[in-house]
Amino acid sequence: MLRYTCKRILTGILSLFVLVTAAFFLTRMMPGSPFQTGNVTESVLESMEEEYGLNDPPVRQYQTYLGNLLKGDLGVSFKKPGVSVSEVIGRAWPATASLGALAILAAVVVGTCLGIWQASTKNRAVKGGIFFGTILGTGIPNFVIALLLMLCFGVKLKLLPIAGLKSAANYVLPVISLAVYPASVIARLMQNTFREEMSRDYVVLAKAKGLKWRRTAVTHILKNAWIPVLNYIGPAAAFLMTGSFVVESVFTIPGLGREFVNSIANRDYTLILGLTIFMGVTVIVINLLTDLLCACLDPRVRRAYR
Amino acid sequence: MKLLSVQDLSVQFHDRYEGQEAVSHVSFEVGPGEIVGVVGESGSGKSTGMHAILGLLPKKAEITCGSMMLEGEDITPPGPKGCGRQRKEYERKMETVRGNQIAMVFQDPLTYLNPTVKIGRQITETIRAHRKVSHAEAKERAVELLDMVGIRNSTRRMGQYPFELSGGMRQRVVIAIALACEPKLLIADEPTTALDVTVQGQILELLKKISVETGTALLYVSHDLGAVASLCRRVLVMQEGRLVEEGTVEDIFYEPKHPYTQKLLSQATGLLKLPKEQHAASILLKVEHVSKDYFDAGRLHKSEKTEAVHDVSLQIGRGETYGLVGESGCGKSTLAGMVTQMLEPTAGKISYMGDKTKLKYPVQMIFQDPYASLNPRMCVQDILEEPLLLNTSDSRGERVRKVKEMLHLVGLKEEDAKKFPRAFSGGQRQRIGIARALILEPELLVCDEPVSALDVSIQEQILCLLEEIQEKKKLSYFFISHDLNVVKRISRRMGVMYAGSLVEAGNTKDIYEDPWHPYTKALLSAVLVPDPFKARRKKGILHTEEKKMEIPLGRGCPFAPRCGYASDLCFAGKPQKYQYGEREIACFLYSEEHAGKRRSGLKMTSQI
Amino acid sequence: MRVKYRNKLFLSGILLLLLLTLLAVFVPAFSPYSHTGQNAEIQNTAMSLAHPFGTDKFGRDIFVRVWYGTRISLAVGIGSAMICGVAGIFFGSIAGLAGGKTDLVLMRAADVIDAIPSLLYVILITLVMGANVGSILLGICISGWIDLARIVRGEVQRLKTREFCTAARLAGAGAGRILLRHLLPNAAGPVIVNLTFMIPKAIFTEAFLSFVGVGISAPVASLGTLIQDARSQMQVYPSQMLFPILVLCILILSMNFIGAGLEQSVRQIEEG
Amino acid sequence: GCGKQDKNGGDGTADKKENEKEIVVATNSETGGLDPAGMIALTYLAYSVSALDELLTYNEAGEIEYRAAESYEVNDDSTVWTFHLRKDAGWSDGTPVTADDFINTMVRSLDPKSGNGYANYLYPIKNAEAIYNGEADADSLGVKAVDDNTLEFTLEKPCVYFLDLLRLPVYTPSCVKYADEVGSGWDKDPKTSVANGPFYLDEYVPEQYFVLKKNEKYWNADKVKLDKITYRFFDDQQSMASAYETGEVDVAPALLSSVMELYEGKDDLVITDTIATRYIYPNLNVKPLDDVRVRKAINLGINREELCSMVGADTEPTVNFIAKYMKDKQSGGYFVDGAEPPFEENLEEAKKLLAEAGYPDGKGFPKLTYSYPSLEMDSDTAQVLQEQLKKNLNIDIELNAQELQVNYTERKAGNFDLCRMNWTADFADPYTYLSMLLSNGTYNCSGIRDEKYDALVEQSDTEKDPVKRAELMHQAEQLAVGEEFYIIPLYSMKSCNLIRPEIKGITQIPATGALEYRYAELEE
Ligand SMILES: Nc1ncnc2c1ncn2[C@@H]1O[C@H](COP(=O)(O)OP(=O)(O)OP(=O)(O)O)[C@@H](O)[C@H]1O
Ligand SMILES: Nc1ncnc2c1ncn2[C@@H]1O[C@H](COP(=O)(O)OP(=O)(O)OP(=O)(O)O)[C@@H](O)[C@H]1O
Ligand SMILES: [Mg+2]
Ligand SMILES: [Mg+2]
Repeated sequence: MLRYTCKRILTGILSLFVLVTAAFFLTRMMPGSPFQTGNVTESVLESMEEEYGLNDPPVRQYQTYLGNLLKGDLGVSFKKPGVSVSEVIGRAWPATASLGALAILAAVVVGTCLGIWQASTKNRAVKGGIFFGTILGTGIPNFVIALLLMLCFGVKLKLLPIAGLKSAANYVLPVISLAVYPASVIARLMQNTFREEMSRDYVVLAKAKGLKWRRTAVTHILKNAWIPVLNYIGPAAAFLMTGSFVVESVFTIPGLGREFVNSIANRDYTLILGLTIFMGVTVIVINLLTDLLCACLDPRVRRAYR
Repeated sequence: MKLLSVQDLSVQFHDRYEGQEAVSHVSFEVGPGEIVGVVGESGSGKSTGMHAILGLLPKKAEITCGSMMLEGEDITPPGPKGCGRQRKEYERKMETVRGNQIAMVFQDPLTYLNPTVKIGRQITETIRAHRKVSHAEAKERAVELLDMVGIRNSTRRMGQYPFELSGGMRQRVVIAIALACEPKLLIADEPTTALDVTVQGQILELLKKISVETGTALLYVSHDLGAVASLCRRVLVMQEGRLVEEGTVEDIFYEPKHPYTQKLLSQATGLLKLPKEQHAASILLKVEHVSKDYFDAGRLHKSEKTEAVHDVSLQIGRGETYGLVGESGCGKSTLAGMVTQMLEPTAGKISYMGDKTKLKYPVQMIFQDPYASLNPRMCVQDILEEPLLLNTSDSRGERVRKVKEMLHLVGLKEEDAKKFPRAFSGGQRQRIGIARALILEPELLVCDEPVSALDVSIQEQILCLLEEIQEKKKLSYFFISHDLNVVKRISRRMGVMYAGSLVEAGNTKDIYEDPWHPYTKALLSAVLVPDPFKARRKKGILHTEEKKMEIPLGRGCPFAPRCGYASDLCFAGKPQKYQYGEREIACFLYSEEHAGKRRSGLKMTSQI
Repeated sequence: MRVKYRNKLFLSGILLLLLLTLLAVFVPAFSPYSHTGQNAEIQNTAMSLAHPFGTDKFGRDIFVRVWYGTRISLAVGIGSAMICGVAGIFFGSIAGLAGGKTDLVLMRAADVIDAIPSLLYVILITLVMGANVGSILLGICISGWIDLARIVRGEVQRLKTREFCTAARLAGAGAGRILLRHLLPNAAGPVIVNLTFMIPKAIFTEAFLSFVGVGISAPVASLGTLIQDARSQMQVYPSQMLFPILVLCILILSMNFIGAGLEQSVRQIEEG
Repeated sequence: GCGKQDKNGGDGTADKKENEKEIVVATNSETGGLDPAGMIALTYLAYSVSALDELLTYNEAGEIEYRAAESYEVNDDSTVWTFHLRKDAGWSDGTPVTADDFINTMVRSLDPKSGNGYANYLYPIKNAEAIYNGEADADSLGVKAVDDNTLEFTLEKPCVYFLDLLRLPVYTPSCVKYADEVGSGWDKDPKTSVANGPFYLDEYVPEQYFVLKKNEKYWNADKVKLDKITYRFFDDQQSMASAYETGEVDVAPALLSSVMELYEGKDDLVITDTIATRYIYPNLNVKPLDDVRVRKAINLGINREELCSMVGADTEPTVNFIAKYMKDKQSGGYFVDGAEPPFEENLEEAKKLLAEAGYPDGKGFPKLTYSYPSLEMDSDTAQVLQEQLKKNLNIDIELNAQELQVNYTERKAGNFDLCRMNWTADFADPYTYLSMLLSNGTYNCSGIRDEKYDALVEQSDTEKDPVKRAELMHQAEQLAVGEEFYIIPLYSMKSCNLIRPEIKGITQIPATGALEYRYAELEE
């Protein structure tokens, strides 16, 4: 297991390198210049590009970038004078991470509960209700949910604030809009696997042992049912932790997603790269964790890893 | 007062024909401390009936029951028209009954153990569900239980997952779980089918002991009449869902009234006949010095090695049946896996006919675990058709015909072809597995406990079928079983395995008449005969207390700790294989120096 | 895998989808209005007989536009689900079956592709190929298959140690057959669920692109862009936003019905 | 009633004293720094309005309002301008404002590395252009601090609109003590970012908000009624409007036109004029746009009334290049009203012209591409134009929505057939428009080379008689728009703002039409 983990970390670093390379050249392939804002003269443009080393051949730029990266230096933003990329990330990440973490937590808790409830209840109304609820949850686009929530609870009822992330109340709407989709997906996956696991024989043994239904569900069925669900949660968490542009922009939250889309729009190369690398690391780390967690839950998978 | 009384129990599955209930109007009683045997052919509703007592049947099963009383307490399950509240109440009541007052040992060990939960946990949680004890105490009790059911190294085993144990070990874990809370009634649904005789003996002994000491009553479901004869006082005989006969052991065994019971008994004794003459023309399979190591999924620290098979050599001739016996966990299935080339040997070589020509069809195998070896998403027709589809150029019609024929041969109905594995009883599934392996008529067929889940009548039928096909098509069988009767019945030559090594090999007849190796002796002496008188008289098997000294891996004779004849030599080094005519043996008792004492030319006989 | 076509959910899903598809095909073809035709006299009108969904601020008939948009959303959703589904199952099962180095390489490659935010791809591709259905499909599919691949891989890994796979191998089944007949049917539940999620996801992604400004270019509109365009007027003319949302929801509902129906019949088959 | 919303927690500021008068203003999301010599973007513009005092400015009535300066003198040929700074003016940390502070900004802006896009507005000053191009020494700049309170500009040539330029960032002061370098971060640090205006920077939270507090040391502090202005960043106008509705902001400027309908008849809605024109550059290097008849046909063939009715209630059709709402200081009316409109829409004529050019009823007219940034308003405009040109002239155009950055770059490189353009006045003189079409103009990217036009503009540049000058400028516009049809003017815009009715005294900056809050009041 330890060896496997080390191996995974090493390959993770390798894939990170590939990621940096790919991202670097991808960003340079985009047309448009970071310094072109519409009221800038040719000479300014040139001197700025000179200043930031954009006139060098791309391979040279790449070498310099990689060299700096190895020193842990992500460079300075092209569009925010005097602000380093790490500063931007350091500023945006807490907002995104806190939202993302809350959302994924809410999604997992609500999704799992609904899924189990739907799978184990005999009440047809509850079953159908959850079924339709989850289908709706996966059927309405993210930004529509965000807008509707904002309209309803913010603008019309004036119950909750809709902009920024100052107080706890600010978190409610964005977290809901972020969590609805993953929660519905988790509920459906969970319902599906849970039902499948419920018909397994080991559940009969657990029952025969006199375990309470709830206990059986938690220690036996859930453990098995979690595995496919976990395979979804991993990427979903990675996605949420790297920021959702839509929700962040609707609720005016200074997070990574918004930063990223803006940086692309601004062609702020260092910032795009820095954010991509950061998101890449997050994705890779979360995938690693998911795999390890799967291996933890399922000894058969663990065995396959050696 | 009776411990358990069941009146008029019927169970019907929706998808069965009208009027053909899986269990139909069954009534019986069990007294405190009484051991009652339940026998009957496979699919006769034994398991279903037992499940019904504990309320474990799936929702689609319709249970109707006059009354069911446990020590005067009403545990009648609500009928199909019972309302939700009744059901809830029943479930609540049963939570305290299950595992605590009535415990159950299931037929199939792998699927009944949760694959992702450590077995230690699966035992302790039972204890903690009913007793207010700490984790540590529960653990202690679990270790004790594992020791009791004869699992060595119990502390280490506690941390393992079900798939890391052999079939027999899993079965013993299930028994340990059932015994955890010292229930008043233990329902054992074929608890020893997956076990070799020595362990079976131990388990039977254990069950008997528990029953005597704690006054636990026992409902013992089995098709092994020998075991029933030795263990039970009273016997219920079931056929097609009905209770056809009931009486004391003696009554049933000596004066069976119902024709079905009579047939059953005659077949059981019929098993004792000898195999037809087999002619091994040329060598088909050659196994040379193969070993197989498993690496335990250890935690973060160094992984541990299990030597499942150690330096085994054997040969199987064309048209011959080679039997392999040995206690559970000794590496039989692993060896079978290597013979079928599903597992890669760590060392050694396996070759077919000197590898000069390829086999016409691949080696086929009948799997030990009938539940896990059938794809739940394929219907029987598809399962049976697959080998044909892949290896022959038969037309679809031809294949359907062959499948039909095969189903018929193994005693299943034509309509079963459209059903999915879930709808079959254990024995029926086993027969599907057999049908799948036979349908290709391969040159070599590996049978890993092919009849362990079957009742004697079907057993006999299957064995006859195997012989018949062998005669016609000159097939070779590598026949694995822990049932010595079965091996004796079918194989001409056999090997005895212990802890990964082949300890004795030779002609089946010779070995049965004159076992040499101490382990073989122990095995044979443990065989139960379907005769209550003889069976009961039989002394407990030669149980030398296991010497608690652990032998270092790879050093010493593996049997030494259990062997009554072990000397220091046995602990110091592994005995070689000594060959005397057709007999091969790995025991120092038969080493050169022992043998050398005798004048050459003298016939070697048992040294003990 | 034989599907029971009698399954109610599946059937209603198919019927709904069929209905939507028919509407999407025939309404723009036979309507007296075109999806681009403007009319300054009937800006922002409410529902009427002539314009069942009203008109937008250009005086265009929303009814026609919605069904035209359904065409595009359907194309993007189903197209990408198909491409991603095939790719995901293919790579996931190869990684799961082969294990070891192949698995490592494939999954790490997937990590890299996945780690680069898809927006980057889409922007690049739309810049190179123009903002049309094809480039959006391509952009979505570059990284869209990865989730499914992970799920398939996990399931295959879990299932391939089961004994029935060994049995099939013994019967001479090759990796392909084991995969198709034994592993995938048993993994069908999660895979189908995931596939049905993929369609809405693609439709959402396409809508999201218009949110960022790199979506399908006007005056052609998908359901997503219609919703997005109506956003600025949502408080004044909520119906302009409501109708595309409604159709989108029904569309996705039908997909989900089909998925859930398939799932149910798979389970029914298994339970016999 | 602006402290009330605090219960929502939406307000960006932490502590708040009783009776503190505060307004929360929504502003576009953060771009650029606050250094007047650095890369200028929206954030600076919002900040400088309340925090920096330029030398002098024009008020809404077109009168001069002295700010950092208390008087000025100019020599006869308008080449030497001397400004006398207020003696009592100080930075918010107490440092007096000196002439050097103004020179500081100018010198730093003239370093191309600063990335300042307004440096070319310093070119009227002697040697500025040479310094910028590295051909002259920074010391030779024609600005002199005669003493601490006297600032003297020496110009290259007469410049009649010089006073109008003074509100541009490059002419505002930056404190010598702190403002050392562009990009050093001094501008967003409340400790070093001092202000000489009525408010100073108290807190700056990137991407979220910044807080301005009343500058008690301001020379005109008595007139300043607010204690605090909080600017909150918003990504889009939709969110701003919503935040206004939930009470999280008190002022939401420059909203979408749909709020007009939503707030019709309510006091909150304040419509202001924006000094801007949206127009299209036809690329003169592309056939058939090199033919003046074709350009004219397109110009005459567009129905601007209909266009505006569809694009939004905040647009007003215009056929002028110079912004419709730009005031003429002389007459006090709108400048463009001083002459006949350059042309009138006429469909018949357009069709005839098109036929003359060889495309009767649009036959054989090649498919042109219209490039525009993918903003809602431009996208709407494009769709209407496409439809109109098809319907009116049977001309097909292809729409090419581009990301903003791409649009800028492609436009600059001249890679387009038709390209949308928008120009918001930098200063309150028509020259800001006319200079765009000069042969050497920075924004002239469609290949306009017209010596006659260049000469006319040149002439107006030095003409000191306002009436004659206006005449010249009208002529120039008539030439470029009404005769040669170098551009296709579409509409000018109004701005919809939501302002709490209890806030009074918000004024407008004449040059751009932007709101100014320095003398705003909060009524109880
Ligand atoms: N879940 C089920 N659905 C439908 N039919 C079932 C189901 N389980 C069992 N049956 C049917 O009920 C009958 C009795 O099955 P049961 O498992 O009780 O047999 P058994 O006596 O235990 O046989 P064996 O000795 O082979 O285990 C069989 O014919 C079987 O086909
Ligand atoms: N996959 C595995 N990983 C680790 N150890 C294994 C594995 N499979 C089997 N073993 C170990 O190898 C040994 C031999 O197992 P095997 O299944 O061959 O026994 P068996 O003779 O078939 O027993 P039974 O009769 O009970 O089926 C056991 O100790 C078992 O714990
Ligand atoms: Mg059974
Ligand atoms: Mg075995």
